[in-house]
Amino acid sequence: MTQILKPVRKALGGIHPAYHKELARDSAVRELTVPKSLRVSMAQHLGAPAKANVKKGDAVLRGQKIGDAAGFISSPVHAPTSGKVADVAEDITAAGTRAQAVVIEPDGQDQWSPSLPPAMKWEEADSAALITRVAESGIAGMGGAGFPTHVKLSPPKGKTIDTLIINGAECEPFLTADFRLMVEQAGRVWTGCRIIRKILNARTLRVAIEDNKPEAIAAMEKAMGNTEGDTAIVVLPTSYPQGAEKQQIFAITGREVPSGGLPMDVSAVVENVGTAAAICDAVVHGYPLVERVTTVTGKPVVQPGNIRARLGTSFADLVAACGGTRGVVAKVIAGGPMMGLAQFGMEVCTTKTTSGLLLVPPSDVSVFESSPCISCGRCVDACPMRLMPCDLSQMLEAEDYLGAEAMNVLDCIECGCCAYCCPAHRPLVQHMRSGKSRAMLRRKQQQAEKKA
Amino acid sequence: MGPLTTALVVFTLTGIGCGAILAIAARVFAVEEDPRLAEICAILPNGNCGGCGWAGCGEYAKAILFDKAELNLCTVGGTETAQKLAKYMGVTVEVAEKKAAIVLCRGNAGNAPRRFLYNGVADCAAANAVDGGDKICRYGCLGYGSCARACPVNAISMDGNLAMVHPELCISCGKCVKTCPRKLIKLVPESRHLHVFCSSLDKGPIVKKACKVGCIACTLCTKLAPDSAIAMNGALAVVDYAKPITKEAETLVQKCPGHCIQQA
Amino acid sequence: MKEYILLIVGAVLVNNFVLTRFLGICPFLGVSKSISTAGGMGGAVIFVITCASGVTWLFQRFILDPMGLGYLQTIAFILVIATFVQFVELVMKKTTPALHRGLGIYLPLITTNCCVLAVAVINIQANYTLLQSLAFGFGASSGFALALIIFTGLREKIDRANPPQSMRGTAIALVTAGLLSMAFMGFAGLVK
Amino acid sequence: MTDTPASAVPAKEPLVVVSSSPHAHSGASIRRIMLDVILALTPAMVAACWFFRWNAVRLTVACVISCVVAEFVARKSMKRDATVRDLSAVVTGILLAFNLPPALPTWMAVVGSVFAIVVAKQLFGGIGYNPFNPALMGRVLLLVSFPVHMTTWSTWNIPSPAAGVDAVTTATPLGLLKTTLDSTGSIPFAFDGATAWQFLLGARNGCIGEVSGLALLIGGIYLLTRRCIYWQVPVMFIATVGVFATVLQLVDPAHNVSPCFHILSGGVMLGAWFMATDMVTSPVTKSGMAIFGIGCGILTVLIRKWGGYPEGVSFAILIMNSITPLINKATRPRVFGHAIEARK
Repeated sequence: MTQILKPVRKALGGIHPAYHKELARDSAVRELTVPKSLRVSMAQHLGAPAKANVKKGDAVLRGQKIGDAAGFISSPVHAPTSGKVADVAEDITAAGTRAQAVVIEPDGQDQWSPSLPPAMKWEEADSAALITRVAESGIAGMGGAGFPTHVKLSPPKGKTIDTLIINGAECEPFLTADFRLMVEQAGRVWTGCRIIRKILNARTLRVAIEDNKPEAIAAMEKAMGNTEGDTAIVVLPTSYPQGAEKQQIFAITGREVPSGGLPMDVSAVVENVGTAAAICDAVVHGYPLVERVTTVTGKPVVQPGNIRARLGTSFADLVAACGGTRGVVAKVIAGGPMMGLAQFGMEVCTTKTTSGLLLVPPSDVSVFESSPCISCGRCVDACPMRLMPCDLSQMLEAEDYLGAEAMNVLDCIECGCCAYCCPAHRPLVQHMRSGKSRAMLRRKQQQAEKKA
Repeated sequence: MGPLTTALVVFTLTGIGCGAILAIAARVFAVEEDPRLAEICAILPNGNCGGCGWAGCGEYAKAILFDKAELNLCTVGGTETAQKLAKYMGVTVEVAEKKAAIVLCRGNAGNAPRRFLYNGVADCAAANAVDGGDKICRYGCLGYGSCARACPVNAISMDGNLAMVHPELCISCGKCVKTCPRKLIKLVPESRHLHVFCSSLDKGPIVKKACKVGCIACTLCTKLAPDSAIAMNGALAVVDYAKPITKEAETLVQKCPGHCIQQA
Repeated sequence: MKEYILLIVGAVLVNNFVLTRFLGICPFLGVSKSISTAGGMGGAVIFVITCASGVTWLFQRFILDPMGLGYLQTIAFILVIATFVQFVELVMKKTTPALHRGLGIYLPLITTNCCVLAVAVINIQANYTLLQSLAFGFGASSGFALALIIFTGLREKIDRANPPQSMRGTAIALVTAGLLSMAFMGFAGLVK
Repeated sequence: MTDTPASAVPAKEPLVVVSSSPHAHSGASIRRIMLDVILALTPAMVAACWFFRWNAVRLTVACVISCVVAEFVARKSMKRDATVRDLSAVVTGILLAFNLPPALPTWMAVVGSVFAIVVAKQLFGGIGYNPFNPALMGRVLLLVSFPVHMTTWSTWNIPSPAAGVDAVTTATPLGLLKTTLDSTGSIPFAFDGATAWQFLLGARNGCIGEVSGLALLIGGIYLLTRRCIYWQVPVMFIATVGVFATVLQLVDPAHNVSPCFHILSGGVMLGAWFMATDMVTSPVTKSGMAIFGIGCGILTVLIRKWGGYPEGVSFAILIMNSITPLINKATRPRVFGHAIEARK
């Protein structure tokens, strides 16, 4: 039987927000019919956006590559369905920036491209071939950050990975996409886990799930069956941000990722369950990443649920598939309420990182005015990075960017715990962001000066 | 000896003694100093008022010499000292025409509508980072006044969500230019009054939707202006301040269909 | 021994030079911008005052008193203290240039810091012995350093505060110093 | 609520709100915290009204009204937005009143309130910016300005060393202890279990809000359960007073009273639960809070035992307030992932 373990370290800081997972947790994943138009952004991941290799008028087939990776930290993009390219134009992204997007008018055939790579026998393939397949399939971290997966899976020489953590914590309130995936398709997730483990040659494999998801734990346990090697499910106590990479590694292995470092600096890699499932598809069936499970939820949504949507589906289409809305929508959030990005409307389209779409009614939107810090210390207590958000935000308010950098503003993971519990309603995370961007800018300038 | 003589003798001897101690100490503990330091100190008023921001004239002299501090910070000495310092440091005082900052946008609350309600830090850079800023126009002034706060002489006022520079107060330090996240502020010769008050690189139809005052790239002005003193930069007309525009100015203002060419 | 400890505690807490006698306010406000400079200044003041109280005591005892020149005490002490501070500055410049740079103008200002003269004069007035003078000088200057360091911490908080325009800067710093001295009144009577 | 067709969702609706993450909030607010503090002070207020009747009502009402009015006028005259609604002025008013002797003239209470709000708080920019606890500043101002009025108490039955013969005094237990120790060198009363019980309930002389330890304890526990305060400050404060007093009694039992007396008399309970825990003027880190509590405890007993004033809680807290920024600096937590070498 599969071992079930407890975390070795207690979480640092953290909060217990209202989860509201009941809205969508019992709704099985639904397939969304291909909408009338798809706008596939080339900036689906962190790093350099892909370069479109099709032009207006071209015919594309499902799974055909329409954007080439632009460099190592980048990922290709594939056509989510068959049809005609209606336009290649600049489009707004969920982050508010602009990037090239390929607009596809589906032909309704949804025909797979004949040039898909063949299925692989992963047990026999070597890791280089597997990594190439992952890279070619355009897989990027599906937890939210969207770091190209092949980069994570190819540690530089001299770094060995001994622990692979599959992240099914889904600590963001409201979101249930990963939960449904584990419950319904545990087998796919488990195959993906084993493929990643093979690539990394990791001795230890841990599947991390929060204890508020017993069904997912049971499903994964069943799928994993009689495991071999050092494999276990780790049941994390429910708290936010348990799903954050550094915090999860700390909870499960007791290792602290050094400041400014990557998980591989402590010989660990964390992959989201969605990513594992996508890797399974790519390797076992040869399907590139053209769709994902996303949660459409919030009180104004008539039938909140989890939807398997093609990349490029607009948010409006997602909401329509869930029965539309009732009442006024005062806030549209791509992602969860803690780290999601607020949108100005529903024109933005689904990408590989869209873990959810949350609509908020006016009664739950707090339009606040912040007051001065009353040094209550709640943010210091809640910060999982052990920063002092209260001091940092006051420094940044006074535009003391150097002082903030000296107090490690760059270590902030923007999880939002501080702002969540601040009784003065201070926009702490926003302060941190501006401090971080200033600090990054200054470092870049310094490096440029050094070179010159 | 009378008391007066005693006092005199004692104090003379003490004075000599103290002087001797210091003289010897100065020899023994001598530190080689940059001779220029003393010379810069000589130029400064030596009132040690601290008005420059350093603790005394000596510190300011050090800052000038080693940290490239600005030369015009001495409030007591004023311009005279600044000029002397410039001469000593071998910096040629620029005789270029005085420049003033100008905000090349007229998208105030009435002209440029918003696309969402922003709730957060009232700072332009921060607002710009939240879903790309709350104005429909992605090039226009956000109106959160970061430039006004950066201005050391309070020459920028916020007028209906739009920054306005008062050229008579501007000292053309360029701090606002660096602060503006949308790079709307330019330093232009003070004598020039005709500007294209738009910085949008978007095409005409998009600009029209975004703002009542905006360059729609009709290129009319480039034809009207003499010697291509206004040229197109993509979809935006830009004034070339090296070339004069005199009598055509009024026609330009009247003819501009986007109403963005105006006399300041 | 107990007598000396009481003397020092009294000078540090009960009759703190800055907070209850209001002496040495200039460096108190001037050097309270960063903890490291405040610490350096505190150290310098402790050193200067302790030594100066010894030197002036000796000067009074062996030169002024025998000569009957007690009435010239003030001038004589200023002369001695000035020489001493200049001497310390020269030594510091050579040996610890970083600290010298940090203290900047305030080191020469110790010369005119009324604390130094006050300690010297009080030593004579209270008929302290040489050892008592040294202890009192040490206590008084430690009190100055303590107040300076506490105030530097507060200063950081005040600098981020939001007083009305007319109260910014030194004005609010002085108000804070006043409140701090009210808090220190709690030590009154600690040493009888 | 009416259902709208999905197609009508985006454009026609009023503008949506866009802000930086997080989009969820715990619902905590300064007003809610202050409300909790006021609720927590209610038992003590009831006790005050029971013991001091009209005087307690008079002082509390005078202080609260003058604090609120002072806050309102100060904000108005500085042309800043009104902050009366956050209730912090009300809390300051109640706490100041609780720190006054019952017979204090009303006008003095008003002077203290105005000083607390205007000088100790609004001059620094209002709530969040004040380095010292305003209520305590108000009390200390009154104490140094009107020492006679501030030390005039009502009458109280002294538990006599010779059982059964009670005497009546107009001093507080601490004041009586100090004066008797100074003049005769002996402890004026026996402090046994019954007296301790009497002290806990509040049948003794003192400021109107500080007499009933039990009522204050109930309020403090309420604040703890509401997570308005952390346990470090009050527990460490009271524990330090207890330990210090125990040590003193062990060393010299003839001139020192039991630690129980020190904890239950004077303003220790009020100070530890309500004044030292003032968020603005106490440290933000937990270790800092513990240091703060220990410092308050040590200074309190130090001043009580050797100082000129019989009671040292106010001064102790104010002195610790002044070094709060330094404590914050010294107890800054080690940031996650720092001081660890990257594995090569």
